[in-house]
Amino acid sequence: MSYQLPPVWTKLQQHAVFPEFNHDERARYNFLANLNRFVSTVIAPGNKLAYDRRVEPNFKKEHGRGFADRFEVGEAMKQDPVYQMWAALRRSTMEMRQQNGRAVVLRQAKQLASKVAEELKGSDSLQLNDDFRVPPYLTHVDNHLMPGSYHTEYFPGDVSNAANYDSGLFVTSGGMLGSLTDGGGRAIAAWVKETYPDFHPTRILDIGCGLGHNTLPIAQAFPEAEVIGIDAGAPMLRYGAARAHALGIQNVKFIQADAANMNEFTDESFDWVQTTMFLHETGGKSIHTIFGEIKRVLKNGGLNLHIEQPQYTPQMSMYEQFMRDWDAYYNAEPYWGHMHDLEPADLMVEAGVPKDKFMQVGVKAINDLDKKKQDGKVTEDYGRSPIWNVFGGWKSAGK
Amino acid sequence: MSYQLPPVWTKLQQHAVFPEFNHDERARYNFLANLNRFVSTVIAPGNKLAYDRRVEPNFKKEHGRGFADRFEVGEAMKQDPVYQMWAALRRSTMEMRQQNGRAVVLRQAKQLASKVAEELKGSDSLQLNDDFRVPPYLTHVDNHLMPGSYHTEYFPGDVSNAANYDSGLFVTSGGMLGSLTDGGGRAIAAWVKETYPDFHPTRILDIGCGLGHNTLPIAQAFPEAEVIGIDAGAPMLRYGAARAHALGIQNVKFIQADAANMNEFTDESFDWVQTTMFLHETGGKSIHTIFGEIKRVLKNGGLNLHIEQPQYTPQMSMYEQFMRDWDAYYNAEPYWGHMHDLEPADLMVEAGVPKDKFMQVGVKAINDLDKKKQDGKVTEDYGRSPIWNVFGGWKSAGK
Amino acid sequence: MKTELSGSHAGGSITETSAADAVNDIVMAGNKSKGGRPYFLEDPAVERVLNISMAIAADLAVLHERLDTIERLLEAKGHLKRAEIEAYVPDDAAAEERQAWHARFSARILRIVQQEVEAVANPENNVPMRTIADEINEM
Amino acid sequence: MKTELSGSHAGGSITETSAADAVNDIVMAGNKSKGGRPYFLEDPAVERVLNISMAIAADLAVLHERLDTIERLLEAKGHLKRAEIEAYVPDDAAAEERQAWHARFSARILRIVQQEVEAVANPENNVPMRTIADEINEM
Repeated sequence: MSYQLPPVWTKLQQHAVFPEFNHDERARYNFLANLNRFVSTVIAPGNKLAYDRRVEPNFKKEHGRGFADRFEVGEAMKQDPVYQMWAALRRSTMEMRQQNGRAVVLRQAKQLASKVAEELKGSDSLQLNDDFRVPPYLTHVDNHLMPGSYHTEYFPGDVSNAANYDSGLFVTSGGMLGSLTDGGGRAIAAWVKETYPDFHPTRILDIGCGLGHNTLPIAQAFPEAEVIGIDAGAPMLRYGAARAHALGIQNVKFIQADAANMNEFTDESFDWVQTTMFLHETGGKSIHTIFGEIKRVLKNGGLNLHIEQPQYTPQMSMYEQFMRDWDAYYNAEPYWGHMHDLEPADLMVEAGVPKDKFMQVGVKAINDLDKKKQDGKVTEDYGRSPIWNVFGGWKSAGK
Repeated sequence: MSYQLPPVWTKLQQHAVFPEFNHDERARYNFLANLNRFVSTVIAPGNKLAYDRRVEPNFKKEHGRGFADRFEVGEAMKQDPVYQMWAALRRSTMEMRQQNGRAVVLRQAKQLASKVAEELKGSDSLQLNDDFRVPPYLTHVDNHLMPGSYHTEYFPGDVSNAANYDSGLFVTSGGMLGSLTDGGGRAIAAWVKETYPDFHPTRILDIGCGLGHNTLPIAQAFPEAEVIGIDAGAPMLRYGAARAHALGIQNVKFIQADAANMNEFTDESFDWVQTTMFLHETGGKSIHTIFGEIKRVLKNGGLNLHIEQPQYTPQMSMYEQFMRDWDAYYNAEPYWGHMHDLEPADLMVEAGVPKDKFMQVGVKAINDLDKKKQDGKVTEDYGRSPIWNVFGGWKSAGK
Repeated sequence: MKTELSGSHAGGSITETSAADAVNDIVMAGNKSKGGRPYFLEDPAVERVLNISMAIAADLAVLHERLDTIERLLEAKGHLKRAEIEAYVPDDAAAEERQAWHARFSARILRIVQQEVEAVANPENNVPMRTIADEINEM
Repeated sequence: MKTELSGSHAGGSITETSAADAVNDIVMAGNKSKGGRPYFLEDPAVERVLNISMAIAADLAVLHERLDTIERLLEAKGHLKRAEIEAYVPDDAAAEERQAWHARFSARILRIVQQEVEAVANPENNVPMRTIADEINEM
């Protein structure tokens, strides 16, 4: 059998505040991971075939020209039965994943909240803010089709949505992010250590840290540093702090803060500001305020990096833009498309990184699972593969 | 979990002539009861939402007026996708229930017939009539989508349809009628005893008694009385008589008779004439003949009561009329709608109850299941909830 | 902080807000996310049925995995070898019972199609219920 | 009394009247009731598929309940604890086998979609059979 199987869900590392899964709940996720694998490796390639062999040729025949943009591609693809079926199935698997995960965490919501509270007893690693206002770009959408998104709590102290997120990403990603879903954080930490062996940050800020799955590897890679993760979602922070504590990681704090108004932090107080898969979940005005805030809190000469999906450039085919845009509309990541139209180098200028110092590299998730689960050709599953674009740079050393 | 679960099917009381259910047949009914519960509590409320938020507003916008009657409501609702899906599912569960129940009883039809014959050996509680003609309103339709309705027998002595009815109502009603499906009879018997403590009937007639599930509680509540149940369906009567015998109830007879022509009974020979969920399964001409016959056989000063669904009155919203009418068309109760348009007080006059003596009360099923299965808010499931309208009165004491 | 305890995701019922101590996990697990749901197939009803079918498939796979677990545990305890299951051949009586199960299963899943055939076979039993209602009103 | 032994409900086959001693329960269980069946979805074919799916769902639930019974009986007899089932984590070899089952299951249920993709990939294998018939007639 040359077909590559995803790892079983039990390879996901269970920490002290992890929700309990019964046998069938685990099996349900195994089914979904396998279904996703089949859909992305056997069915999804039909989209490109349909595009190449009939959608694009038919459009050219009818209009006497090629597609003008990814939206025209979308309108044409919507008529194609292979695309229709793939899209219907993909949406269905994402919705099932949410239902399945929520069914697990909601039935034990009270116990989870207690476990988290117990874990955090006497700890100062969590700082929630009673007056916090969740930014409108978050309340406006349920990212990844997760009802209630990151910020909703169903009762005081609730961590349901965070626990759901923690336990399900392994499925969506087919285990490619590793047993702690930290492949992105591991990759960036390794890349920084290897590329800048003399960089010894003492204070690191991870903006939009969520439950900290990508923050912890950075804290582990830089044990001398104080690492601060900020997020808008109280359930994520609460669960993230407890999870970090349960995993024995001490040099990380979880603070409820608005990336566009980080008045918790003084000017030039961080050596490194990181975001991981965060920018595409902000908003078109806020993103610029956020970059201004990054500039303010980042030390002169400090490092600023962003892990994102590839930007849409004129070099990227319109078909690929359309496929990458899919999640924007159909996986409830609505700012994804607009954000990937921006020029990252311009954003970095706003963060104080001169245009000629802008850098951009590709990184691949580092995961700790069996070697054979990582090897082999990864079928491009636009926006889902564990391969990202990292852009950023070093802030000017000051005047 | 605040979701209310229906009781398992094995809570239904198994008497000596009850059909044997194997493990999977029982499980199939458990599935259906739960499916019905979910459809009626989570999906069905969508109908009212759709009606309030789009169906009625759109109709008003288009026609410049509100709905004229429940039929217009129906035509408009038919276009709504939430209603469409709910209705498709509801119809599907009802048909599945029939298929599942028939599969059980038909595979043991001969054994059931033998058991019933054995039970009735030496008993005079069953009187079938060789020359009986089933009224046309019964042969014209398969009530409740039960193929063959109450009267069809697949071979002489057959009780299949009665056994199917007996074993499946528990599922359709979510157990709300109790372990002997007798919640309606229990309710009326209790109400009569409490309301009229000095009423000591010696002869009671239950018209359209079916398999006697609502007749027996009356016989039990009035052990001094002779209770006679009549019905058109030989399988129902046969099975009902055997069932009563098996349950040890002695003061009840099952007689095959036509309610519109009860020449078996002399004038003014009953103290109490009862019907339970019967009138809406008659016909538009017959119902009046039946009320005339009730007047004839009921003693002067006797009691006449009818358990029915609520009548459609101008006070009932057209939406509710439409929903209550649903079973008329889609659960094969075609006279339901016409019957509920009648004025009950007028019918009672035909039975000899003066208009000023007409009475009408609401009663709720009394069932013997766990307290917690009965409590809590009952979601209105039009025409299915164990809450009925009772109307009737005392016949004039004579000239 | 301002907790968002209201809204469509907070309640067990579809429109109500539930009390904090009454998380109706059965209903809330399936809450809808914000944003109009896109339908990709031309008839949304088809996509709804597809989604129902995929959910059934999911639980069929779950049941298979559960049985696999039981088999492996029984084997580890020496109660039953999986090879015995694979090697099992029913005797005639068992074969008959099993075939009858399959026949009844086919009858259950194709019930509606059978009834369509009966509707053609017996057109007199195929009168619209509205017509029957009016006819019965004259009976 | 006049028994109604004829008509659509009396026979095992769809149009025949059965002998009284031959109740064909498998077919008769699914008999259609009188009256035209209402279809609520715009395309009746979709509603037929829905009904088939719901019947499959029913038997999946039945199978689940059966397995639950078996588990409880095995536990009562001391052969297998249900907690062991819940705690079971497959070793690598078992995990691989189970994942392979899931992969093959996905392949089975999505076969028709896979074949649609193949039809696009290999248009030469997508010629109408009528055309092929005529071509073969020339071979």
